[in-house]
Amino acid sequence: MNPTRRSFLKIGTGAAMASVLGFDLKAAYAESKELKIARTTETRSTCPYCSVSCGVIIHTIGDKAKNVTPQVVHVEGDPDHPINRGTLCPKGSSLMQDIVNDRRLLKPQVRRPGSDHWEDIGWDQAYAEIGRHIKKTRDESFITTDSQGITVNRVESIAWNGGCTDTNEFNYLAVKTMRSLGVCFIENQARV
Amino acid sequence: MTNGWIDIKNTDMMLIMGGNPAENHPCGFKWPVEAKRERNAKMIVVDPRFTRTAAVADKFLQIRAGADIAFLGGMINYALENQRIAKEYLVNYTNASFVIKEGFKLPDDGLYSGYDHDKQTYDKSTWNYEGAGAHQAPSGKASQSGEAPAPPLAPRQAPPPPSLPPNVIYDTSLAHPRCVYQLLKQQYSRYTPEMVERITGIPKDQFREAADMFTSVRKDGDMKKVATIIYAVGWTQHSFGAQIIRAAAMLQLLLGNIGRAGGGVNALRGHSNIQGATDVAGIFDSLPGYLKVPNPTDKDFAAWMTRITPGSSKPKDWDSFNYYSNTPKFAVSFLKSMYGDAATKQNDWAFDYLPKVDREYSWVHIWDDMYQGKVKGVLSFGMNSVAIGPNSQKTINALKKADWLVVCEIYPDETSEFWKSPGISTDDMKNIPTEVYRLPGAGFAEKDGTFVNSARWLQWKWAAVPPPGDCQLDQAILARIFLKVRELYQKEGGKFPDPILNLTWNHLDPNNPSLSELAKELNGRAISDVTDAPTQTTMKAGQQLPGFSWLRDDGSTSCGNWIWCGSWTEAGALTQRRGTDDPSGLGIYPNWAWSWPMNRRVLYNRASCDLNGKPWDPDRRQVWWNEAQKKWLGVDVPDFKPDSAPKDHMGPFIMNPEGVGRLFVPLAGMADGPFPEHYEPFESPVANLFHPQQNTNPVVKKYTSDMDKYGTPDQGFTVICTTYRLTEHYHYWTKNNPMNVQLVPQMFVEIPVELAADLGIKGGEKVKVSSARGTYIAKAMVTRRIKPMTIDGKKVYQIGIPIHQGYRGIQEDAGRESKTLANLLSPTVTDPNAYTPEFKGFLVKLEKA
Amino acid sequence: MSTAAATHYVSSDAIQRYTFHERVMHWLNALAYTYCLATGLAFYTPHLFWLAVMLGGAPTSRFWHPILGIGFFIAMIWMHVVWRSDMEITETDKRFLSNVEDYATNRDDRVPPQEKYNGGQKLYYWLMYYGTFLLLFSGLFLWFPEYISFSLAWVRHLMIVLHEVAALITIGGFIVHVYMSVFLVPGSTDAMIHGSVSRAWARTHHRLWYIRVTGGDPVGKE
Amino acid sequence: MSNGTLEIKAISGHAGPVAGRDTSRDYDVCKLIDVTTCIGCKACEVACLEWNGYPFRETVFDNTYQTMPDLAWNYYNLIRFNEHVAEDGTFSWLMRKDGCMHCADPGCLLACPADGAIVQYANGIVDFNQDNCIGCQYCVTGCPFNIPKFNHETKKVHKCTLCSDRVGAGLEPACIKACPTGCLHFGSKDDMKDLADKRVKQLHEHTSHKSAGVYDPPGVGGTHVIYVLHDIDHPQYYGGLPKDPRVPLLVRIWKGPLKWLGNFAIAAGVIAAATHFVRYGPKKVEEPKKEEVV
Repeated sequence: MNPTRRSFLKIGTGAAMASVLGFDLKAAYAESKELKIARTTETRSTCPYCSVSCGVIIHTIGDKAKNVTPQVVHVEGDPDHPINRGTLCPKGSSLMQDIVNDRRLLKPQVRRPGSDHWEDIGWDQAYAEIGRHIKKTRDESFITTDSQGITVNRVESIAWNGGCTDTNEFNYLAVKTMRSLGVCFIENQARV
Repeated sequence: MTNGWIDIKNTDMMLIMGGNPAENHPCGFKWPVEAKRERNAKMIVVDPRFTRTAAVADKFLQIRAGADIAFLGGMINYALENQRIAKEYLVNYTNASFVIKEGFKLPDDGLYSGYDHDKQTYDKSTWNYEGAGAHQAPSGKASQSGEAPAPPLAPRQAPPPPSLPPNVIYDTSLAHPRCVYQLLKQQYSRYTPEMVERITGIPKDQFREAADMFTSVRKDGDMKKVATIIYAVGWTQHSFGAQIIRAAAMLQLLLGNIGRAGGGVNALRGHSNIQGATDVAGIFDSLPGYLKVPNPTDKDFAAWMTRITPGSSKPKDWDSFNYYSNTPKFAVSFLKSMYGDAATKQNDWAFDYLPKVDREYSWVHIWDDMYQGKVKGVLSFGMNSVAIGPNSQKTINALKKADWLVVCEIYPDETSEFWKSPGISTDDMKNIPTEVYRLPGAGFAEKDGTFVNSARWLQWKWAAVPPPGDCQLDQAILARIFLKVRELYQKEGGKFPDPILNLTWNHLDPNNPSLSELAKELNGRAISDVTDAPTQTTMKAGQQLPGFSWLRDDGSTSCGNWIWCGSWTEAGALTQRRGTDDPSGLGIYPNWAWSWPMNRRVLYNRASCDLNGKPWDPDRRQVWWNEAQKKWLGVDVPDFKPDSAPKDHMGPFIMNPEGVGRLFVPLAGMADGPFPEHYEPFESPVANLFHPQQNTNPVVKKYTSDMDKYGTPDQGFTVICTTYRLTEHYHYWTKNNPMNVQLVPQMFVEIPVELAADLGIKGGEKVKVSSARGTYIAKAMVTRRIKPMTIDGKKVYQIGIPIHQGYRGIQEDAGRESKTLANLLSPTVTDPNAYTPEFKGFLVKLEKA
Repeated sequence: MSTAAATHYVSSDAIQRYTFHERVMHWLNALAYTYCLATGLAFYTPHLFWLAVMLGGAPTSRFWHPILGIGFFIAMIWMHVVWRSDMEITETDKRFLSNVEDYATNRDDRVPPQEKYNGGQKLYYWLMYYGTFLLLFSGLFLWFPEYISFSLAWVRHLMIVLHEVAALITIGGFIVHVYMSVFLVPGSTDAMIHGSVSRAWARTHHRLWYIRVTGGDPVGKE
Repeated sequence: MSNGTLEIKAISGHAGPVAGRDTSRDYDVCKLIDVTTCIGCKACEVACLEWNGYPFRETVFDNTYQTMPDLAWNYYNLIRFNEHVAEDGTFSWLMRKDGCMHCADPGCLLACPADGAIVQYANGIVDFNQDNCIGCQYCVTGCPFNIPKFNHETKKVHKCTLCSDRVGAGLEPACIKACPTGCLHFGSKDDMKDLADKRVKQLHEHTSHKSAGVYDPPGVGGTHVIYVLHDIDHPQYYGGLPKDPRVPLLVRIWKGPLKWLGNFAIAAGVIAAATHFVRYGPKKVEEPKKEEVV
């Protein structure tokens, strides 16, 4: 995959001698470097950065055969997309470096109160502790009625901050879960 | 955006202001360039800096940050003075002819009628139309415009707010001294070119040239040409941001540019899915589809509906669709989607399950409340709270007081590591009790689902690779957290567990809800058979609904977000469509993905036709009235009642109770006035030239903790600072991407050559920028792209800071950055309408570091 | 002078013309020059590019050419230290040069007697000596062109031409040198290999030197 | 495995004609850079790096938006940013994508001594083949645009290939595809000239850029990368674009008359020596009489 060199046909030095006198009437061709995306699997996605929502094609190695873990080898604009028509900005063009990035967080971690370092934590343990935190905070500060005695059923001690790249479906899940908990502080990148 | 990205190619004239699309939306910017290339369209750029956008503009004006309303007011004045207006459009499609109540006062002294100095709010009862005959309380009350953000919530115990009159007095000759048009003229007659120059720093000749150029589309009453206004957070992020956008919308209404191909007021949103997040109510003050949240004055579901469902308010001879009159259908369907069988007519559709809010819970308030010890826990999913909000140090100090913080991220970020932010020693950490969970989520390429772009397109994307390492899908993480909480409430009981226990959770894998299941739920389905009366077609129970006209308020339908109803129908996911045909050539692409509402690509497109339903410009016809078929046809989906004949005079702005566009925003529409008025930024080096005694927005939101400091020129903060993004970087994300870091390796401060000379600063040297709140250190970029300005005879300097520095990133970790955040400088002051902080135009001082 | 020389190719009357040291010096110089010549010619004209291929490939040739060039320069300096005094142009040389036509047409009897090196040899020496400096100077620019800013591109252009002109001039000399030493003056190559020449050879070609080293010229006395 | 082939028109350091040259039809490709619509976003820079898979370079802030001062062996194209103040005080921020111009008469190819290290395809692309490159950098000397860059590690010279691998497979170059504003355009040379001329006409008629023009310098036989500039009279404002680029005269002399003169002189020298030998033969040693030997 992805050889960086081209192989030139019949223009090596040996052959050069033969053609000194122009004997060879067959046109000389150079074989171009292998197209690195010739046999990759293409997945259509949307750039996660700005709101133009450029269509991108993520090229992964392998043909989706069962024994292959797809690896991203290239990201390019989707020429069919009516808005970006294959173009991408410098951020979109470098999306591969975002997908394959050695700075990615790879395991759950916790910073204990007063601690000066991260500790690894299992997912189940993390969920159990977070669930407990939420319930405790909610139960401690749940406001059933306000000072006028009107039912308000709200929680003012928990906040939700949603990100700019959360999908609609995820955001809906957040709205569902947070509103059902009674959370009032539901905010998002959309505000700032 | 009222229009769309591609639609910009149809324009003849562009005003790009409060935004830098070449920098921040390069791929969308191809369409403005296309308009220049293909139509010889003109581009006017107004910005505090000579930007990348300005580099390809026909005209560039350097404005003082925060003087936008003065500029736009001057434009409105110029259009009125020179009769560069769309008369027929103005009279029939806007409220120009509506007569305003007696007692309404324009802000010659900086205040509209009804100001309460103690509470710093307005009594808006005079901000209303004059009704004919006695006021009858209609079923609905005041509403907001489609574009404007939600109003502040009604104060508790206030008497029921005044409502719009159902029958409005109007004068189509526009001569009535209290009609909107005359008030508008009066208001903006003060915004003369001389005044514009004194406030904005734009020489009046340059201003006149630009105003002449922009309004030239209506030269001699011609209606064929179209102008567009393109903006972004350069407008929003002011303590009067919503009013700047209002001013632009008014200018466009005056020129008859809204609803038309190549026209509109186009907000370029800065992120991939904040439009979607707003649509689905990832913000405190609305429920999905811009339904207003219930407050404690709503004693039951019916009261809530009465309050938020507007009645039409119009001249009696006109018609108004008033689409929000369907609000109860949307609300019931939403509650059915939330609580399913647990939401019944008997229990008021589980109305009590919804938290009732009566105050502001916006972004800056989160941290203010947390700083005061009230907010104890935060869930931050894909959101770098410390870096993104204003006054970062306050956010950090607030987090120190929280009990717990859950961060779901893909990179180590400033928020999850607030407890070891610069300046905190290991000893200090011992006193930070916050328990922080950092959960590795999935990147965009690892997830499917939809984003909504600025043009309101919902586009599905497919997952290309599995998440690496132990990372989990974000939806799985949230589901597991929620199910754990639910399990605890099931086992142990607790405070009001009902909504938690009854929340619908119909997923094949409850621990990992598929996004397609959620997408279908958002679209909505029939719970029992539903029949559409006019067509006598029936959707069977369980079927996906084809559109929001099918929604019912009797519990027979469920729908997560009514404006997205129609996106995933029985025909499948329309958001996945990839049709590349554009038969009209206008860039509509009706079969590509799906646009809300109901696949309409240009909002209010009825306004693209004259009173008789004929397109203003036959070459760019979008919709038109077909007399033979007695209906509206078009290359786009008509954003209108399809069978409303032109003679009925139904207004094109169907989301407004008036049916027409609002030059004057009545009642609670805006917190700070029916017309925009120039106020100075909260921190400004000069006094307000119109009314020095009322310098800033009278209802501005500011904060009072010891972390909320504001600077004045007297304290040495004399330089105006504005913050922005670079095209090579994306917020605090790409500092983890070596490719982007290579393009712009270090953050900088853009400084005018003259200021640098004054201070002896050379390009590449480190400089320190300080505000009343903090300091920022980066290298100086000395440039001619920002010139010193003369504001009312006084020399004023502006500098600019790209925001991409943090304390975790490739360069930060390598010690090549000073690890200061631009938002250490920005003030906790917000717009009273949209609650957006004033990141643009605050005061700093500059020195060598 | 006798038995030891018996194993020698040269007749027993041989006299030493070049010391071992001088011969090593000459051949190192020749080797470096020849390598640079061959590879240089390969870079100079496509018709001789095969030279570089035969010498291990063109990239290799490009790598060694400047290094051997430095070697050539060092050898030349060495040679200069050793031979400089022998190479000073004298009245004798001028006379030789004015009669060079006779020399070239093998009418050697008309050529005045010469020292150890005749005027032509000395000229070749100085040609190569100064040529070496020119080649080194211009060659350095060709070696590291990336350090010459684009605004000074003319320097690169000039240096290439200078290098080639200098090389061509030395090649001219070199052709004459090789021709004469290998073909025209038998015994010359032997001399540079074995170090000695016959008395007759010395007497014929470098009579003044011959007289000097033998202490007289019994044969030549008329 | 390869996906495409391109016909060769000229080969560097090659004795004799290129085999089969001009025996088949092809069309000239061309990259049009409309500087008047460039926003300096650097998408082209990134697309190029991504396509070629080059490693990241450490750059430093240098009081400019420009990524680095100059092109590099693994950085084929670079937007040059220039703040320009005209005589009348009008300010403009000029951004120009710098990179190989793919000259019709390429100085690099002319200067290159290595057989097959530089190849000009029939479609106009001038491509370096590092397998054959000897690292002499004569191409650097021959180039009037300061484009080829040397890799000290590998001793090879690199420059923009106009994505010959993509073009050979029927795709457009990576930078062209990425360019958000359409400032970059790709097609046949005729079409691009046409497009450029139309754009210039439009700039003359509808904008203040009355000196706009097409940059397709005849001094190098025209180029397969052409610019539309706001000010064709002052290409030097755009980060040192030469006004009238030519293959340097000395390079032409060197590769033309000097080469043939030298070849001739060397051959003549050898022949002259041989002729001399035939005519005069070796010099005779005057054998002394035996008794005279000491």
